[in-house]
Amino acid sequence: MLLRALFQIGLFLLLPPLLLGVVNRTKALFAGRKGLPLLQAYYDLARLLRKGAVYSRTTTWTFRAGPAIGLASVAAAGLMLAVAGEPALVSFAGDFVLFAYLLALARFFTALAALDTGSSFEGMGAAREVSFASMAEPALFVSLIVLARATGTLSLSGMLGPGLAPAWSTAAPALLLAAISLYVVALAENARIPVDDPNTHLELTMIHEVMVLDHSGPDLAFILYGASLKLFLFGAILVRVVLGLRFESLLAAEAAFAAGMVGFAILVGVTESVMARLRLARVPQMLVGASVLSVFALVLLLR
Amino acid sequence: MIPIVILIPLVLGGMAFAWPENRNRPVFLLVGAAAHAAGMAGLWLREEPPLLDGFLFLDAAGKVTLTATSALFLACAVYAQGYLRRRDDRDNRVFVGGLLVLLSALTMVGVAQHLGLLWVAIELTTLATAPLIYFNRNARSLEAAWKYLLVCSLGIALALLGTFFLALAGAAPGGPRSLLVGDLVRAGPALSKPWVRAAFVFLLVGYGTKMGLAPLHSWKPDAYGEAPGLLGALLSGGVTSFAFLALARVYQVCRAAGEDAFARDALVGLGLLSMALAAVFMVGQRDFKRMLAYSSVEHMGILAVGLGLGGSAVPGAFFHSLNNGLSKGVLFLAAGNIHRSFGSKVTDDVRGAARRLPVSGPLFLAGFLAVTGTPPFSPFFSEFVILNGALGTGRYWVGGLFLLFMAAIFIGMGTTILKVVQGDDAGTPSRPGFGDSWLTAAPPLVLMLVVLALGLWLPRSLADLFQSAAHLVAGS
Amino acid sequence: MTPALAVLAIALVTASGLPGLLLQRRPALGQALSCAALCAGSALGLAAAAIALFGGGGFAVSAPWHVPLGSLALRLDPLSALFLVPILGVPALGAVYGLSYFPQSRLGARAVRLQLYYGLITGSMALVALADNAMLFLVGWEVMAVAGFLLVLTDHEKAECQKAAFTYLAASHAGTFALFAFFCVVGSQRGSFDFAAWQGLSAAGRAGGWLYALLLVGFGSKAGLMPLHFWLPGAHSAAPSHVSALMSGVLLKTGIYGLLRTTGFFEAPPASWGMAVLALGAVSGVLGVGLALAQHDLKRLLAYHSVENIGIIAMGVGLALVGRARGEPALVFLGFAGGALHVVNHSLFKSLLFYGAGSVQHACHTRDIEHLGGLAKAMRATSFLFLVGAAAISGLPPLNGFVSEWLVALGALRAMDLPRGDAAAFAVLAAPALALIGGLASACFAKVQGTVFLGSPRSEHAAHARESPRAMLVPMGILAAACATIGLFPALLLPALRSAAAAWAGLPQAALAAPAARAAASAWWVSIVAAALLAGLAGLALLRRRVLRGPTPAAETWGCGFSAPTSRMQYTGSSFAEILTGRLAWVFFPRIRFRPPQGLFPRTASFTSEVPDTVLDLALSPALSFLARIALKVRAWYPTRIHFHAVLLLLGLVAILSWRLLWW
Amino acid sequence: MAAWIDMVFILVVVIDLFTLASSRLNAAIRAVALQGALLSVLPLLLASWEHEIGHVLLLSLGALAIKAIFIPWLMFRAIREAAIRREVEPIIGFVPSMILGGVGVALAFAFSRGLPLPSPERHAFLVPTALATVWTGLLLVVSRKKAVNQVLGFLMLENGVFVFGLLLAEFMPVMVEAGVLLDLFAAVFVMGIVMFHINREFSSLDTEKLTALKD
Repeated sequence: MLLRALFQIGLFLLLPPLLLGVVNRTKALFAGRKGLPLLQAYYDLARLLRKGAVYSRTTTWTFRAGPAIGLASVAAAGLMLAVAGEPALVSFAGDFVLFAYLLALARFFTALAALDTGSSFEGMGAAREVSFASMAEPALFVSLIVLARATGTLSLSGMLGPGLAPAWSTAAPALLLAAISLYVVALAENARIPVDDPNTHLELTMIHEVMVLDHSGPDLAFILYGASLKLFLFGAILVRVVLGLRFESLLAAEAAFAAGMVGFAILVGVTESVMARLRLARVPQMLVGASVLSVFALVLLLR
Repeated sequence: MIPIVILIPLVLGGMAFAWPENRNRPVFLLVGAAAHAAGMAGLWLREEPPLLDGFLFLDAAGKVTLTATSALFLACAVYAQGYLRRRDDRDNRVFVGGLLVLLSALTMVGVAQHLGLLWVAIELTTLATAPLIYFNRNARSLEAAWKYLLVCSLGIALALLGTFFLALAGAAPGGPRSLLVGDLVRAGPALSKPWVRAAFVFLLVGYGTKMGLAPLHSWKPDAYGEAPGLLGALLSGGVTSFAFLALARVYQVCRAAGEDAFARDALVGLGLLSMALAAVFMVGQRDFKRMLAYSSVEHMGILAVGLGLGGSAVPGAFFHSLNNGLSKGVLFLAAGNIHRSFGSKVTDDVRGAARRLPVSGPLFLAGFLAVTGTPPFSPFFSEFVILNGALGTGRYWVGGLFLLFMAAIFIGMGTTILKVVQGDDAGTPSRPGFGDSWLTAAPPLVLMLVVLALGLWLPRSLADLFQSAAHLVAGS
Repeated sequence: MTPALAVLAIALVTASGLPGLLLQRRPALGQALSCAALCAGSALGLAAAAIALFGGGGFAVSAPWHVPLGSLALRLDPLSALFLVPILGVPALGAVYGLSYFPQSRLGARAVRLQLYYGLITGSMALVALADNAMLFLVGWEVMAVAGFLLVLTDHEKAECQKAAFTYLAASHAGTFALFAFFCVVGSQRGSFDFAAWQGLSAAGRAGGWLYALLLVGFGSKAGLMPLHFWLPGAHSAAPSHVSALMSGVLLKTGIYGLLRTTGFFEAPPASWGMAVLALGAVSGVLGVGLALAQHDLKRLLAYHSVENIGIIAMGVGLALVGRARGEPALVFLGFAGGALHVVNHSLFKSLLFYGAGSVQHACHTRDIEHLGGLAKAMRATSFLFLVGAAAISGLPPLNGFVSEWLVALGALRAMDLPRGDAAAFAVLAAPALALIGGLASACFAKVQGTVFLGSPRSEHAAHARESPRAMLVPMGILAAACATIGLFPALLLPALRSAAAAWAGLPQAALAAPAARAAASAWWVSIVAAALLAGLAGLALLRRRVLRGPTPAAETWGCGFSAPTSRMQYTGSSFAEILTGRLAWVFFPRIRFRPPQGLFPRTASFTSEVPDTVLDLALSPALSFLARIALKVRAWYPTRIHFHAVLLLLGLVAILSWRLLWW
Repeated sequence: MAAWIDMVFILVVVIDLFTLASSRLNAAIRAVALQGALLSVLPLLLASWEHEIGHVLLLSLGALAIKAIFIPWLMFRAIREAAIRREVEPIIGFVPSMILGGVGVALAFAFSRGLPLPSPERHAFLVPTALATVWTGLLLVVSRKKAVNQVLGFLMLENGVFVFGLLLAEFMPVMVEAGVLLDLFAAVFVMGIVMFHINREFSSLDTEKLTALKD
């Protein structure tokens, strides 16, 4: 069983940059461009790791520690994630609370690193990131509670594990609503199109990208890798919620999961191509809407 | 022992009047107070049999009030040495003589068992106090003296009418045909009901005026506001407590005659009305001596509520009459010091008293905390016992209103007192030579320590005294 | 042995101010001696508490006290022992901090007064925790309130101090009157004022409801639950920092202790009680942190965070009460353990933050975060320790804030297991509320840490700040270390929490054994994940050092090519929080003074936003001044002529006579 | 004998009404002095002979000395110094006070029948006269502006109560009776002194000037 868990961890550490490649490739196909190679993210990481770094005069150790803490906390959150229905390395009652707060830890230190540079753009980005995230947090929490209530267990492995498929039969509407609000939260957390535009160059409109504006070299590599890990985490949860089927053999389960992840990436790419970025004032309404949806789902279950 | 305690102050008062020398006349005050205190100590040690066939007898209730007043008078006498030396510009013949006569009159009230004699003694206290209020010799204190004299005399005349009604109640064939409290209580149900009721109403109004209960309190803010701090302390700590004692004796007779149902409601009603009125008139009060007058109205209200509630609240009321005496002494003496040091008693130009008067300022604040029922000072315990009497017996409305008014008074009084005590005294009128001296600061300090000590450890003998006084008056 | 230990501890702590008073001629020695006395006293007290908590050696001793209705009864059971830990720990560290923050050698009499009241307030709080008789409890309670009042009045020249101090004293005194009523009613109902005789009170019906309302008002006003929190921001920002730390970290907890002790008397509290405290806690939490976001003054901001954390504690207590109502030992244990652990945690990191604020004020002589910035370069240790405190209060994982919030969240999740139609199941909504509070808190502390310590200095003072002396850093270091150890090894505290929960709920220890074991298992997993996090971090740091061989040149921050960036172009505190405060504007009506730039070459434009305390500035003080105006009107009408006084007297006579006739 | 007593009571009530109407201070003082003299005669007339004569004689002589001689002398001295001759318009006017006085007397007579007197024999007019005098005294204190008139009102109030006291002659010991008279004497004496100071301070005895003390 330990071997399986280690295999999952390996999958979790290696696969995410590929997801970014798939998303970019989908957007390119939609725009009629050939697009970047699928493995472009791996090349970027390798390039950045070998480059030197330039630090602003106003920064202190917080700026240098920010990216490392961000990546470490997202990786730690990954320990608890049940990939492909298999139980995770670490699973205990209430581990999804730790999961959510580890993401908050990453966000907190990234924002601090941004504020350390003392530039108005980074301050703007940090303010937006932290505000929108605090509105998204209740939606994430309630969705996970809905999963817990539907499957009757309090640990992520239990929620995303075998108990999910039968749960669809009893609480389909609630799980559907939870999946929708989880998808909205995933878009907000990973700075995808409706909330934030990853490829824009105009600092005033960015949220996540402007926070990492001043990072360079290995720090930038840590940040990019962390972002991809986070996308993978949310993808893994969504895929398990939607494709909750049971597979007897490990290989079949892994294959199905990989297909699911690619599907998720394509879905994200499609959403980015189809929609334009929301005005900043409308983002809170969208996030609060997601929270209300998930609370409604919970009420459905509790009634 | 009792005649000695009454006569010595009277004789010393006479001698003080005759004494030509203005400088060392206050010593008579000290000697009188010391003698009185020694007499009281003697009375505590040995139980005295009734004198003049029952006219003079020191019962439990009288002992409580007399002890409090004797202690307060001693502190005020020491304070007077320092105060009058500073006010040597003014002739203190009337002041010292009047105070001694007042002391003997109060003692007579304490020991009088005959209601007629009680009335005479209380009228004497009014007359002894009136000229003292006029000690500052200015238009305002004259007006205060005149109002005090007229309103109190009016009230006392009604009390005399009430006393005669009570005599009539006993004058029916087979009735006690005497105004001795003992006889009236023993006759009890034989008294004719309508006369006792009419008598209680007139006596409640008469002695209520002297106590300063709500609708009859108009003389208090003027008198306490204009009188010197020393007299304010004696009035609010001593004279009003004796009026409460007189009211308690009348209530004793009323209860014996089986008429106490109405009496208790009237007392609780008047008490709560006094507290309400004090709360309204204390908010934003700019003159801190007038504010202390309203605090005295409030505490007389608390005593009336305590007596009116009966049961376990009555010992609390007697404990509170002792606490009120001592804590009012602290407040008024400290206020006197502050008034003299700043030359004004309006909060607009009195600030930073704690800095200028290192003892009186903090004492003023500590007195405020004690009076508004903050543990560990003793008024907290007496007010809590009275509250327990109200809420314990299910009278939630009385308890609720009691607490509401206490809270409002705390806020109203707090703003004024903190304005006076806090901050620094730059820009306020400074009068050199009027700071805290030993003679003017030690007495309130000693009184405060006594209040604190009573709060921490109430001697068993005092607690039993309150219990027996309550049993005597309200038969709880 | 422990009763003597506890009484000696209280006496030593209460009298700890005396050396400073007696040795005024040699101030440094005097202050050192009083600080040593305080630390010794708290050490003794903590020893007694430890015996009670871990060794089960609590005591209940009683002696006659010649005071009406009172008796010298002391009880040290696990519940009061748990509260003794912050009550004695934080003041000891505060005294050490005060050695250099408030030196008697420089401040003379003011410092002597402060040390006297500091010892007095610690002693009275310890007395409150140990009192087993209503009168003794009330004496300790009010002495604590008055000592707090005198502490806030340390520099009473400033009008702001006077107003804040009086608001605090008036609120606590009025709140205590609710306690007077509660104690009277229950005391006479039970015939005795000893808490021992009060076990098994009935909570049924309207009477129980009224008693509970009195409890909530009395202890809620002291704990700072919304809407009774209005005195808290003023008092905490006006007092010196180590006093604010004591008031915020410990004084509020006596309110929670009172609530727990008195709800412990009732044997079957209805679920509605639990839900009420839960709702109040949630509201206090969310609005507390919302108001904190909108503050400019560093200590006012920390004060509002106390309201938020008290909200979290109240949510824990609410869940525990619901558990007792439904007879669910798991809910009782998790709710109580979360709430009680958060009491200890909050007293640790809140004191740490206030000491940090004190150091900043000590260095830069201002508390307004808009004039600070870039302090991390000069004050390296203070900024790191403040960061640890900030992360802890936002509930971020490796630290203690997360552990207690996690326990409360677990309790809320356990509420889902209640039968389907049960209204109490909606207690699960406490978990998302906690998440929202955590998110907002991390946003707020990102703002504070960023604006105060990071970026470039916004004023002269900030530019010339110097690191604070060692005596101020040592207590902060100890507190930070405590936060880290509790965060990394939460399972160690669960047995103590279990005995405290059993003492409070009146359940046998065995009843809570199962949930405690489950929670311990999960707690060990949390430690493992935290260890993994730290290991990953170390690994990444090593990777980074190995990879980053070359020189790392310093350059200007990227500003789209703008060549002359100034410190005023940085994001300020209010602009950082503007998005969230805009959302919560329907709660606290910010006062905006905005002068837009006019004309082609605009001169000066300014934008200031200031958020008044909703309850105090918009509801309470207008109402009180309105009542005062009515009183003044009534007084103006009251004529002064003597004839009116005589008529009033006669009207009184006629009124009583007619009342007499009606009565007849 | 009973006719004489009725005559005295009627005369006392007439003096009440006269004082209410008189605007000149001298006349009012003389009237109150006359009333005092009449009242001091009453104990001799009413005393039932088995009572020892000494007590009654002492009581009436004392009353005569104080009520009829000393107090009027004091009042005249106050007026002479204040150099005032006439009462300024009272608060509720002379005519209304007259009417109120009349109403009071009527009520007194009606009300006294209802009071269950323990010993009905004394005299039918005693209680109504007492109540009427008390009522007039109160009216004077409340409505008159001059300090002298207020003291006169107080005096009349005391006279009314004194009449009431006659009922209880036998069990109010002489010492207490003397005390009551002494107190009356002291009260008026102190009022005289205070009036003297008011006159010196405000150079008039008009209580309208006494309104400085406000909240």
